[in-house]
Amino acid sequence: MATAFSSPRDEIELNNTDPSPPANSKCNVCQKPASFMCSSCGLNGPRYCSIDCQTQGWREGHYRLCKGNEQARATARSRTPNTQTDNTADTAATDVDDDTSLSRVQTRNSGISRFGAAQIINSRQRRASQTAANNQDGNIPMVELQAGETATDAQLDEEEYADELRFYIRQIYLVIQPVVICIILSIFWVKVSFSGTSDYAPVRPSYSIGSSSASTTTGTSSSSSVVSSLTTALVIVGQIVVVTVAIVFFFRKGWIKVLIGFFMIVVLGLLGFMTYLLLLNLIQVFFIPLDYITMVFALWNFAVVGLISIFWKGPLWLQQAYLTIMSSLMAFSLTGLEEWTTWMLLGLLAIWDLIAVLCPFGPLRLLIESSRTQQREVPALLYSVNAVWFMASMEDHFRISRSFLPQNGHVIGTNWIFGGSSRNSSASNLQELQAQVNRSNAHTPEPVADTSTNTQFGQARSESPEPLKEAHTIHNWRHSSGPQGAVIRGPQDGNGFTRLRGESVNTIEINSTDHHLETNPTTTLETDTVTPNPQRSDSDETPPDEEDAERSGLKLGLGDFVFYSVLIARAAMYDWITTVCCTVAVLMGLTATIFLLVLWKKALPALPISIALGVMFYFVAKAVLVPYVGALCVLGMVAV
Amino acid sequence: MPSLDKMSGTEILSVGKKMFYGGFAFLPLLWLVNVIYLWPTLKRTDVPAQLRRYLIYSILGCLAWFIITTTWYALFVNKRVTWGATADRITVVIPKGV
Amino acid sequence: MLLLSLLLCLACHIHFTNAQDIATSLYPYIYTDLGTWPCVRLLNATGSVGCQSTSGTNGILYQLNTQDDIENFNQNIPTSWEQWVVVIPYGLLTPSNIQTLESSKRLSGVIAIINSTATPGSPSRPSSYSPESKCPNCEFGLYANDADQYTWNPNGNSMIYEPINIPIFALDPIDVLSATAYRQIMENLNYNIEQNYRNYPLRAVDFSLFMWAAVDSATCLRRGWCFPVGGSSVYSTPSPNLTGNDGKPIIIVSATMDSRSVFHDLTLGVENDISGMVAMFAVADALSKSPTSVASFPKHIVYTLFNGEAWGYSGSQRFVNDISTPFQCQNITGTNTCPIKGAACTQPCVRDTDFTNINFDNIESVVEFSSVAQSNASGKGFWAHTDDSTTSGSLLQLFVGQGNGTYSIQDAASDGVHRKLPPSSAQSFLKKKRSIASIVLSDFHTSLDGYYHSDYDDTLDLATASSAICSLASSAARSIWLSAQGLNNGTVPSQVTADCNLVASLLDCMTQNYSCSLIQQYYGVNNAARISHYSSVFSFGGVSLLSLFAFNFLGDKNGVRRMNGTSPASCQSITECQAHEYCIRGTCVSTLTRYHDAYGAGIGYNYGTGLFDVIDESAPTWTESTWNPPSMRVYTVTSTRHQVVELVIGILWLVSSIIIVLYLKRYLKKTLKIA
Amino acid sequence: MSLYSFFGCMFTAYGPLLSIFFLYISRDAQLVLLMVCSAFFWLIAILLSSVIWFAATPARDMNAVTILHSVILQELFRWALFKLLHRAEKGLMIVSKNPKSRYNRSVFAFVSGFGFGLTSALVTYISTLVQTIQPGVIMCPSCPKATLFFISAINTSLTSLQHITWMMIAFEAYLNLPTLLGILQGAWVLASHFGVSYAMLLNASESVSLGCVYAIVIQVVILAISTTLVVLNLKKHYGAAVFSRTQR
Repeated sequence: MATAFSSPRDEIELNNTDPSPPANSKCNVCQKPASFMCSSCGLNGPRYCSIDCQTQGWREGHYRLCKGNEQARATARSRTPNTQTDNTADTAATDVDDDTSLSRVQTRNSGISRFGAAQIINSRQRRASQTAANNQDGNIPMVELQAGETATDAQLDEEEYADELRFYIRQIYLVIQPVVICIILSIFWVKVSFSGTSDYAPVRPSYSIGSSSASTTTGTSSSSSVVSSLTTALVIVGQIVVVTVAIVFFFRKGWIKVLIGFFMIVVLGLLGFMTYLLLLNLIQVFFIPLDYITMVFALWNFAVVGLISIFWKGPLWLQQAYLTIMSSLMAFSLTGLEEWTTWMLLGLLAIWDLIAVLCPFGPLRLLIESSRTQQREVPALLYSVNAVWFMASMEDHFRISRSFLPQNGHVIGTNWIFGGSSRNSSASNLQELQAQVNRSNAHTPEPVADTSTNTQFGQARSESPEPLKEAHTIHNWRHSSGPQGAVIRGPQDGNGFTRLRGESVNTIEINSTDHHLETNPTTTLETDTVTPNPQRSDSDETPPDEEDAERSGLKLGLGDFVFYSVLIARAAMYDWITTVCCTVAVLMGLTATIFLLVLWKKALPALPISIALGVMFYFVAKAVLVPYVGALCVLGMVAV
Repeated sequence: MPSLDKMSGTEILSVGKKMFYGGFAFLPLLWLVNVIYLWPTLKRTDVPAQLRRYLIYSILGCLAWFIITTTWYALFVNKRVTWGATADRITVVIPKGV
Repeated sequence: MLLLSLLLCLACHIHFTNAQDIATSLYPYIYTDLGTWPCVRLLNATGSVGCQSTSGTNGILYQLNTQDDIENFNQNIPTSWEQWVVVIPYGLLTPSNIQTLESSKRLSGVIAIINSTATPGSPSRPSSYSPESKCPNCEFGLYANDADQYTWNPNGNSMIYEPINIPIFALDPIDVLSATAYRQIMENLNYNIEQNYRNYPLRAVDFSLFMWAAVDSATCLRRGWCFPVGGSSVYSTPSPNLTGNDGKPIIIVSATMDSRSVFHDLTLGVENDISGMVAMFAVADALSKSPTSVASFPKHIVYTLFNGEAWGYSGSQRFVNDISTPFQCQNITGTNTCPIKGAACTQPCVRDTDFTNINFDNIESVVEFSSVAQSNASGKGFWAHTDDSTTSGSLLQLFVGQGNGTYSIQDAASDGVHRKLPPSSAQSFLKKKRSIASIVLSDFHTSLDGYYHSDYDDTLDLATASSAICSLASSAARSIWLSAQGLNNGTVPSQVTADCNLVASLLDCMTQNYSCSLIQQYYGVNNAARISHYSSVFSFGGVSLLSLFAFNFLGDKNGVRRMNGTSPASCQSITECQAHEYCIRGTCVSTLTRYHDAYGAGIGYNYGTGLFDVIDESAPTWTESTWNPPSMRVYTVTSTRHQVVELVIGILWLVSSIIIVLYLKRYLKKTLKIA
Repeated sequence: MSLYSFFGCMFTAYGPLLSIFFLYISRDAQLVLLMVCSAFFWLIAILLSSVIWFAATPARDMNAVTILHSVILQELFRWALFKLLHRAEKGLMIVSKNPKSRYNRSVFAFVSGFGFGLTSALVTYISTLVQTIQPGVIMCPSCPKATLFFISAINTSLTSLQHITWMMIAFEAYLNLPTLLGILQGAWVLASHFGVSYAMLLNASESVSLGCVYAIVIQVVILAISTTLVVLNLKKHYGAAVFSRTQR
């Protein structure tokens, strides 16, 4: 879904393509006007007009002087011991007071990496021939130095690339955990309430252990009921579409409060009612005598506390527990649908997501546009093809401009599609430019990150739309890239949009203005390539915490959670083998993105893969694998 | 939702206070959350001292509710049969066979 | 890709609909489901009786043949931690035995074998086994308040009044299904015996017999989880113009339609209800052949077949109450919860109001046929029981006089001991009005039939029984013919004689072959060999097979055929006949033959809620619980020791692997700085 | 049966897998993803095999035939997985906790083998395992004193371990494939896989008494041989220092 972001980012690229190279700097090698600088040495390092000049200059001995090289090695060294990739590094950075070179290096790398994703890939491919040798055996700086050519680039590429991968792998992993929990929960609900003794199960298929097989009944009914179930599914999807459009409408109108109110009600109702239904199942299956007084009291507590902890404040684990339980509840209630309806619904929803996000007039896409043009926070609406989805990451809304990007398994898709498209669209030397500038910024002296001054400044600046727009998106972007998904945390409470944005902006503004003050000719470039600094600045001022990483992990969006859980709950209603198959399929869909990334440098959103694989596996397993296993493995006692 | 250590002591106090008063709406669970959520911050120096009082009150209220509900439920489960029709009326799902 | 997969799956799904999940496909390899006849839970005003168990009570099959086996069960079981399901002959199913077995804490279920014909050597039936109480239904009868009631059933062990918390199932190979169940159980039992109950794997059974109702009738009726025990009685009279104020005395000729036993599906009651019912049918047939129509006699004759009598005289008490209390119908339009379609009155909810024509005050005498099959051959002849020799003396004399040689009718009090009436519907009439002359004809003198309300009461010698019943019916018919004319003696026309072939075929139909030719004359029944004579649960407008037959038979005998010219008006269904006519045996018959509701007098229908509830705790309030379909299945089990060994192996395997992994991890960390 | 045998069978079948997963793999995101990927590959293999089985109606109850194509397909997908990982190896290397570790390749092989083993263990046994909660049992046809459930559990456990060793040997083999050594190793993997699968036909045979014992013995022997092979390979690569790791 998040692929929607390819568009804004593309445009930003284009915005920043035109600036003319700085006039007053000459290339160290060929004395032409230089547009590049040694990324490692930064502003006070040598300037070049082209890669060739730089490589020449490198050979001519800059590699001896180049600080970046040492620091790069330092990086390489300092990274190896710590397992927690960048987080621990940053904490280290903060423990060691401020501007020790270590902290700088660390944060720089982490900072660059997110941003540089696209370029790295491109430059990789461009330089495939050269780096091929180095890539084979890890990224040991010495080797590359001996290998000579573009040692710095290659090595930095390696690290940025590694950062990318580590970040995404970590994200996916963080996503997988709650997904698995949610799936297990839904399976449990299903197994319990369809154990036959409950009158309150959402639907009573003729499925019961031992007595009759589900397939016979559904099979007879399937051919006839396909049409009807299709219509049912269409109706449901239609409702979802309407809801989404309405949300977008509200959002464009700017009636955020309405939205929040609406979704609070939805959450309350969901927590209350769905839990009630589930409770009916449980107390009947387990013969629990329960009185209305106790139940109402318990439900009221459960629902209201859930609301508070999701929308306002509460321990993180509690919040995540609520979100997971809620999605499993949603999935459970969706198992009430007739089998074919479920499949149709899953397929249609996956398609609808793609449409809504990818096609130029998809509502979600429009939403992003408007969120950018109106500088209004999009609470991770992207998942919200349905209320639950939205609610899933409502707390975003009250957090400082936190992008939904990093929280979504599909981020990678975004980045790489972006990379690809920009590669095609803009001249490749633009990419080179970007890449260079990254590295250059890596070395810009650290700006004074004084929050108090920043705030007014930021708020003062925060009216100007144009840089704001960039700043804003960059900001998101930075978070999308922040290796630990770190966010600026500051004094804030429920309704602090402007303040939050003010902050989120001003950090950017500060940095960009730093460069202005430095009258750095490449300002325009830097305004969006500046990401490292705020990254560092806020990661300096605030120790990044695991919470945020996890939180971003959970942000896969309960939309996906519910999809997956519905799929697997439905599979669990048949047999354990189908359950296993569908689970593997779903996890694979999540993992596929990372592997496609590693392999072909491009990725697809995880959801359609998962759903498609899951549905396919379900039916193949149901029709063929289950009898196969029954005959060969269970009765034949052969463990293949 | 920022993590607590990013919040100033006064904010934490206000949160604790809000949760405490909110708990009076028959929300002992909120009290419990309040305690679990804010107790670790008591160690911090910048947190006002009243917070501790609020949290302790929350614990007490939570305990009181716990006792009340458990006693009521125990009473209900044991006396259900003898109460007859009225018990059936307030039972959500009458368990079969008992 | 998604669509593709969807289509693909659609295809394969539609083609391979025969797929089964593992559990289903594996099930037949592990379990054998058997047809079951459980003992179920019944409730009354004060509590619950009968069997119940939560699902999944299972145990290893174990055979107990004799009383000693039961006594020594606790010592003989090989292991003291397994659960056992004992297979015992039905005759040993007594409260004390069950208690003994349960006290061992190793009993999880009981299988009672009623007919063990298939296995020679197994113990034969005891001479008498009655699970009834020593004084059946006395608390609801005429003498409920008497100081010393006569115990009519001395060898009753009141098994059916025991609340039992273990499942008890019956085995009785009477048809194909039950024969397979019987064979299965026996084979597996013999396997266990060969293994000496020690060499595992052994064969085990598990039952599920889940009863919804609990506590007592009031509770379960309120929750809607039980229904009143009962059905529909049938009454019929040859006099079509019977009205309440014609001043003619009424002779009630009565019999009982239902019986009772531990296992309701097997309840037959050859002695207890069938013989009396057949006798009454024979009488009705004999009197219908009287040259001068009995309808013209100075007294009315009303035949009554009461249902639910085994449950505190439900049918007779309700009938008596209804005809003795003035009937006023308030038709509630709108919120009308009367389930009967086309009811004559919706509140009270009745099919018809014709019973109001029977004026209780006009009832002069009651003649009832109790068990008369002579199966227990205690001296040929019948006994006439009376409540009071003065009121019913003349009637008694009449009957004794009409008894003929082989099967004489003697006064039960002739031995000087006045035992009053045995358990009978007549008590209900006398309870209302003690001055009614009453006589209960039976083949027992001092104590009830040895198999009273027992599942053993299922066989009879057709020849002797039919001849006995035939002769009794003839003499009774003559007596009634006389008394209906107010005569004490005189010559009865020879036509008034019971048809012995009819009696024989009736007995055959009722006991073994319900779809016999006789019944086929009235309506089509197929493959209903042996029907249960348990009155089952009451439902408005519901009619059991027995009631249906009784209605048709009596209507046929007592009705008047409408003649189109010379030939009777033929019909296929009741729609082709006029109002108040029935289509019986293909002709339109107008008859005063009606059904009457029969359920516990202590239970009333609440027209507001549409539910039954208990209105009188002293009156009979029997209800039967709703239950999940009971199941019994046989399978193989391993010993608990075996299972524990498996568990230990698993834990060891797990722990060792954990240790290895941990060790390797530390090792690698230490030496290689990796992993 | 009862909960006793349920947990007994569960621990027996999944004990090693569980301990390896929770103590080693789950600590590293990358390994988890790698595991999922290889699990997916095994699943595809078995699905294809089952489709073939379904299509070949006459041969359905000939387990020997089924095993044939099932094993071949699994080996094919093992090779495909290797190809895939080989392409991705660079990326994997970078991402791994210690990019320059020489042992990564073995770790990858180990983890993907684990993925194979886990999925096969789940798919082939989990439904049987669920049955053990119910009271009834099936006795093993060849060993009437043991239950089918428990024997299958043992086989499952051993087979999952086999998969790990096979994967490690096979990756080694594919790496130096053109050489004779590689061919031999590959051949061993294929042969032993066939051997194990066919040996387990003894379980269900009424004719061979104590067939299940033979099957288990054969499995253990093969497992031992493969383990030693792995050890030799690792020794060759990393010297004696890593000798012990290969017992996994």
